[in-house]
Amino acid sequence: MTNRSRLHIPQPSARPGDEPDFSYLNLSPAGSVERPAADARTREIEHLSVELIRVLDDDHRAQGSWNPALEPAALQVALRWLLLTRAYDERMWQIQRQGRISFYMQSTGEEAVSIGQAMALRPGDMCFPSYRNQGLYLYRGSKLVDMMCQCLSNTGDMCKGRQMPIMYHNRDANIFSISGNLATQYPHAVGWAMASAIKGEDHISASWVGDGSTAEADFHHALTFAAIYQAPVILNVVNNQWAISTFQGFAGGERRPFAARGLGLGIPGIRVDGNDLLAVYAATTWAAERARRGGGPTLIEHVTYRGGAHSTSDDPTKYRPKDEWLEFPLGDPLERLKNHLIGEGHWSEEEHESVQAEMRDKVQVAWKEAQKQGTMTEGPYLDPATMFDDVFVETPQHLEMQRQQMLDLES
Amino acid sequence: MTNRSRLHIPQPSARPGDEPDFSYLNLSPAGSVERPAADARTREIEHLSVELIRVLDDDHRAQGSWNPALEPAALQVALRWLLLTRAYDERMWQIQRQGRISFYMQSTGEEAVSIGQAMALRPGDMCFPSYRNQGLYLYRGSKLVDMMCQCLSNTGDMCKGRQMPIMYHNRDANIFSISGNLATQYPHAVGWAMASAIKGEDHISASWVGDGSTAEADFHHALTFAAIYQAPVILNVVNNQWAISTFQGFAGGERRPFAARGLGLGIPGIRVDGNDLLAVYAATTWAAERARRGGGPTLIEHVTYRGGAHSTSDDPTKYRPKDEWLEFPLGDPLERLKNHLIGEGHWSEEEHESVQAEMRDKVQVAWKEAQKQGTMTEGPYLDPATMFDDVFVETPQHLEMQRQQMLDLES
Amino acid sequence: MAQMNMIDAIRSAHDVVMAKDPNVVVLGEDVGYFGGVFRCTDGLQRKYGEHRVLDAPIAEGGIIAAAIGMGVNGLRPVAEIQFADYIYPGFDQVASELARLRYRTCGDYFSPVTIRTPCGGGIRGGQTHSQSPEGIFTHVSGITTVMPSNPYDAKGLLISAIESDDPVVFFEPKRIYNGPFDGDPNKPAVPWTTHPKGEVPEDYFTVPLGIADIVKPGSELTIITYGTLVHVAQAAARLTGVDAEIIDVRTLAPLDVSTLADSVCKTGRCLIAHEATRFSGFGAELAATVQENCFYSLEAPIERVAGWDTPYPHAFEWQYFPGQKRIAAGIRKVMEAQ
Amino acid sequence: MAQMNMIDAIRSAHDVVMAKDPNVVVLGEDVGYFGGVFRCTDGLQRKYGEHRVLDAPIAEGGIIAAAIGMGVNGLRPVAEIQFADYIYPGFDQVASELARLRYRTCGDYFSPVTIRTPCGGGIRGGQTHSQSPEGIFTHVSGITTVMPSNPYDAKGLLISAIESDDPVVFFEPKRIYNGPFDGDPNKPAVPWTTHPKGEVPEDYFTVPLGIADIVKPGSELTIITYGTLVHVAQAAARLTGVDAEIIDVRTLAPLDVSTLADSVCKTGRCLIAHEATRFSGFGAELAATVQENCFYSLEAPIERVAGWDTPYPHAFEWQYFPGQKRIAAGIRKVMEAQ
Ligand SMILES: Cc1ncc(C[n+]2csc(CCOP(=O)(O)OP(=O)(O)O)c2C)c(N)n1
Ligand SMILES: Cc1ncc(C[n+]2csc(CCOP(=O)(O)OP(=O)(O)O)c2C)c(N)n1
Ligand SMILES: [Mg+2]
Ligand SMILES: [Mg+2]
Repeated sequence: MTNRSRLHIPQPSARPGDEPDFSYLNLSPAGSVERPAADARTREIEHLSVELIRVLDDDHRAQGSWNPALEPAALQVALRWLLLTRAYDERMWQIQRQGRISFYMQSTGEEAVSIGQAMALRPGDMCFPSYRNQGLYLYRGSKLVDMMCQCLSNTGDMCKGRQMPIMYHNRDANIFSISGNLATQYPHAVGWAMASAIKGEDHISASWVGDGSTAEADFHHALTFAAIYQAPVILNVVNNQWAISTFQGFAGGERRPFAARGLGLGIPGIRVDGNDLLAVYAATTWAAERARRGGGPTLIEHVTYRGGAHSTSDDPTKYRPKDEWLEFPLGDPLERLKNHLIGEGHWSEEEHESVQAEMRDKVQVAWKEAQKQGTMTEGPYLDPATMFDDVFVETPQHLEMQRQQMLDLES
Repeated sequence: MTNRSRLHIPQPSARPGDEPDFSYLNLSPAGSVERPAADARTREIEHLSVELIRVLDDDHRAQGSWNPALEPAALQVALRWLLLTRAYDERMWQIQRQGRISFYMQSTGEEAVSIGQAMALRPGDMCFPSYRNQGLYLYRGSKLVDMMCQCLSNTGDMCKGRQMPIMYHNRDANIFSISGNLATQYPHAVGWAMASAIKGEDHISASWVGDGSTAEADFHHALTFAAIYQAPVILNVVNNQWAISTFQGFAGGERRPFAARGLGLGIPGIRVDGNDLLAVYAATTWAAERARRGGGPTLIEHVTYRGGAHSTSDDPTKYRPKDEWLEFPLGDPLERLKNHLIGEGHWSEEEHESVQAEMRDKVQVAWKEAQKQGTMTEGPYLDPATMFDDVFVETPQHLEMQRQQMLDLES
Repeated sequence: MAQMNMIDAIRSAHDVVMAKDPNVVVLGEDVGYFGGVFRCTDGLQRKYGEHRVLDAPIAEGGIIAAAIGMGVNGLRPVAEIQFADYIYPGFDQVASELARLRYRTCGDYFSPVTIRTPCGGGIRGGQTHSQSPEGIFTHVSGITTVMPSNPYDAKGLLISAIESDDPVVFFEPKRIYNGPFDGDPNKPAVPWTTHPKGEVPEDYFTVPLGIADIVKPGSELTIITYGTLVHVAQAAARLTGVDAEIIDVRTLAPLDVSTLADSVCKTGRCLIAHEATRFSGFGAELAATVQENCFYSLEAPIERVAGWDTPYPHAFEWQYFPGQKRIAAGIRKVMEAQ
Repeated sequence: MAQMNMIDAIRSAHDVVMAKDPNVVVLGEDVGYFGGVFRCTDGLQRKYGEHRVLDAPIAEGGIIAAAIGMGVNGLRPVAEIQFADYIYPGFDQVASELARLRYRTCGDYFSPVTIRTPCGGGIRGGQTHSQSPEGIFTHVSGITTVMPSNPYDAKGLLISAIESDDPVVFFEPKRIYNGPFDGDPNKPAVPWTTHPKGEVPEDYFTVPLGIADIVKPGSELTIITYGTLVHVAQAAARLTGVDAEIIDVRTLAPLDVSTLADSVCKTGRCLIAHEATRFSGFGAELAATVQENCFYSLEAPIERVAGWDTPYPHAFEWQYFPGQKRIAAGIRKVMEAQ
């Protein structure tokens, strides 16, 4: 039967042992795509979903009309955030490997998405992140210590031990809670934006999903509702080429870019070099302006690469070439911004190393601090009795009884 | 708060009391759209999702490269099926109004979709219909009597009284069962087509949903799976302008045609005049050929109008102009085919009336016949004990006990 | 006081809270311009505008998800799912998101969504317009599950539900929208004007969540039920002449255990009735709880009368529906046991 | 005979039926090239080809729906849902379509889909990798719900499930994939080689659906349980010294009532244990059924030991998990009651 099969099975360009091959990626030269007005008619900018908006060229120079012309100081700050994000990821990965937290997920290689977008949004805008947006939390003001405490489920954990590591939230910073269920937050962002419009406020919302998650129903619901009510929302697809073991073709990326997914509903799509912080920032600014002016939703596809394993439970050498990332034509977002700044004379290798060291220190200091609030093996520990709180506003009788039973047993 | 709202609320072009207004419909002149080869590259035929494929022009002449050049005899047969479908709908509506069946849904105004497509498919192809595809059942061989018995839940009911009226199925004719839950059958059709490809068979499948139903998750799943595996399936959206009280803009039809929904996944879309049987037939033939050749799925949007109420439970004068249908620029599919045949000299008013009468007779005869197998008020009745069958292959003990309890109580 | 059927009462509940709180918004399929296929939101869009009473696309999962997002942004959304049979596409959003948001954020985020949905059979709706999926929701920690049995409670409970900061799934037994139904489909329909609970204040009032109602005191047997069957059970009890105490659970979760337990410990006998299929239906939880709390008082096994464990068959509605005969037989069985 | 852990046994079940029946196909997230995140389908794609072991997009609703369509076209699909926590997006397709297709077409159409999914906690998975939603599926008429507790049963039941023309939802307690777990997380992990049910024939064999297994005969008390807790309950019983009869339900629906009832009527005492949250969990149905069938033999209220009625809290896994202590306390409570 197998031999006769006519079913199309998507194939990644390379598997372990093969040479990495990114020839499938459609790359536009930096600066080649024109930036339309933020209120351009969707039909006139459909090409933005196929071409690739890039600002930084191969010589790390900013090119073209999408160049946001950010001040060097702002870019230095951006680079610091990128470095902090990477330092955080690296340390937490190690810490998990040492068995000191139970699980971790890195954003390595994708840091420019979170930082570039965070820079382009306003504090009153609401973010509905996925689990690879740690940069967003950091930029918007989550403290390293608080995030580490969450990963430790210790007494400083904002989730009081109820969520796995990395499932942060930050109400003060207008960042939503991360769910283990993929894509569920995407339509929440749309509902939030609808409410903002209903209230006549000009806050917008933004949400993020991976390429693989676009197959989920919630992706469709989000796009449909956003289009119908013209919700002021930025819907991001972070196309890092891989879900877990399946490449982006298994989410339907073989024939058309993810940025094109909303065109059939009249949602403009922008395909952007996700490893080019300037391009990410510029695209987001454009979409935010459009949304705030009543122009409705924008779908942004960030073309990037998942530099690390899917999570600490994953071994990517089982399903893709070991060194695929090194061959990724859009490179490493940190290197690219660094080289840009150096090229412009606003940065140096020395500064870079010193900031990198500074960030690693920051992380290390925070880790020490976090551990004081408890580790997996040493107290102080959270009180298990709290696990019955917050199921409802007021804890009902049956939960109080269960709490008591639990306490009786533990004692 | 309301006054400040910036939320976009889709508005139909007319509400009760207003003049009907179909200026929003983008109509291409008949014959103006070129028919590409069935293996044309999707990207080169994106315009087919925006323009409207029409064969019959305003003078009822067949025009252009989509003209399937069907033999007059075939068209006469087609017209007979259209007339039978309408006669069936009219009679059953009446019958429901007389209280002799509990519920009914007409396909009035949309008959050409079912008949035109049924003609273009092969018997081995599998159909996953919605509740407005009665023409499909009729054309593929379901007997009027059997369909009426289903609506009567009498002893001849293929569903043994377990389903509401109109929820037919026909295994022999390769037509799936109708579900009360919208759109659930759409991804079934894709799975069926995947299986066909896996088995190396060249049968294809087809499914139908309404404009409103495209908002459901199952629509997204169907398109995503169809695109990824290039399943040999025809996915039809019957855009009859209305769901129940909400117009097609509430399913996202305000900005782009439904035919464009799959473009972002690389699924070609064809927007066709659903009231032009020749155009429907031609588009379906094209899509079927494409699928059979391994070209994967096609999404066909049929632009039509729901001529009647949503169902016997509905009163459309509450939410749309009473005479909106009369102003619908694509007219009535029966009139159009009739006028075409008359214009070509292959039909006459007299023949038309006589066939119409013949069809009404057929329906009447069938209704008499069906009633012999039981009505709502007179036997023979189905045996209620059968309601415990077919929950599982073999009825488990608890259901046998429940059956016994039921019998004890009834006796 | 006014005479209201359940539809009026539900509409009035919306009206009262919408007038009081500008953050209350309504969304659902056909709820806006048209006023809902059962008319429960009729007139609200005209009164409160298209931006507070939103027609929605046909996507139950999307409706619930969007409502969650709105709730996070300070609105108080009331979402209608046109039939309870169509709530499943939104089940993930209810169980994985709505139910857990407060918990997983320790109260930093929550979304006070109320989901209203007509349920139950007896209206010739066949298998996809007759289901009673309430039991499934009661298994989801964090969801308040409600089913009223009369206009007064419908209005009072719905106001409480909308005002609650906990998410509520509010089931409306559509068979009794227009009048109490005693289970006999051959009798002429009776309007709510004949029933004391058809008198409903026009203004704001609440019926508290989480409290069961003793509809009729009695000494020989406790009947625990809710929704349409509250009326059927009363008729069935009359048929048998047994002096039954009849309890309308009203809020299924969190459950008012003590009212149920006190009653059964007093009567020593218990029958549980619901329309939903029996196996793993909510009656199972009721029976398990009652036997646990009243074991030493029970004189007979707890009997469950429920929908048969099949889909709801269109033509055999009245053989399927747990009507007077079946409940009466159950009562006799419990009374005869010793 | 071979030594197999549950993963091996599940993989072997696939292998055996795929070799036997060319219509068996497998689909799911990461099940193909990679062999599944728990390795349950490892090697199958290499052996049977990419067209019979399909990697699927991340859309549980789509996976189940596509499987239904495949089944209608004569294939026999086995769909993996990566975690039971992620099955809800497919719940509508299970409850509204898969479960009812045979019924609504009077047998003209059916789809013999098996849905496999790892469930349960104890692996530090937090609230979204630890759930046990089996009870919900048991309320859906037409679905066979299965949960094995050891490699031998896993293989035999899975072969039966795949070969069944009824749809089956097959829950795999992931905590015991690699070894029986007695509930004590501080003890070193024990492999299946230490357990008699770790011996599994390499070839085709079946364990019939619908039949419970008396894991350990006993006279003083019946413990009804399934999945991981079969092992925990045995340890807990030993702790108490009570001569418990321990029953592994294995097939939750349709339920083997007589095996349960015979046992409880014999012992007169009953404890029910499962990992899922207690309220409206499957234990409710078990308790309701047992009290109905064994009322006159029962000497104590039936006790349920289950997950607390909260989401599964990451850090309090072992306070949440119904472990030895909690079950032992339950046993003592039942034994002391009189
Ligand atoms: C509903 C649901 N299904 C499956 C999973 C398991 N899962 C977690 S991450 C993942 C891959 C997601 O890939 P993608 O969306 O591309 O995001 P990325 O990890 O690449 O950022 C899968 C399948 C889940 N968490 N939720
Ligand atoms: C899942 C689900 N949600 C809601 C309904 C109720 N309902 C039945 S038909 C209908 C409108 C469908 O509109 P459309 O898809 O345009 O099809 P049409 O009736 O116009 O052919 C609605 C909302 C349903 N049957 N199933
Ligand atoms: Mg990815
Ligand atoms: Mg329609």
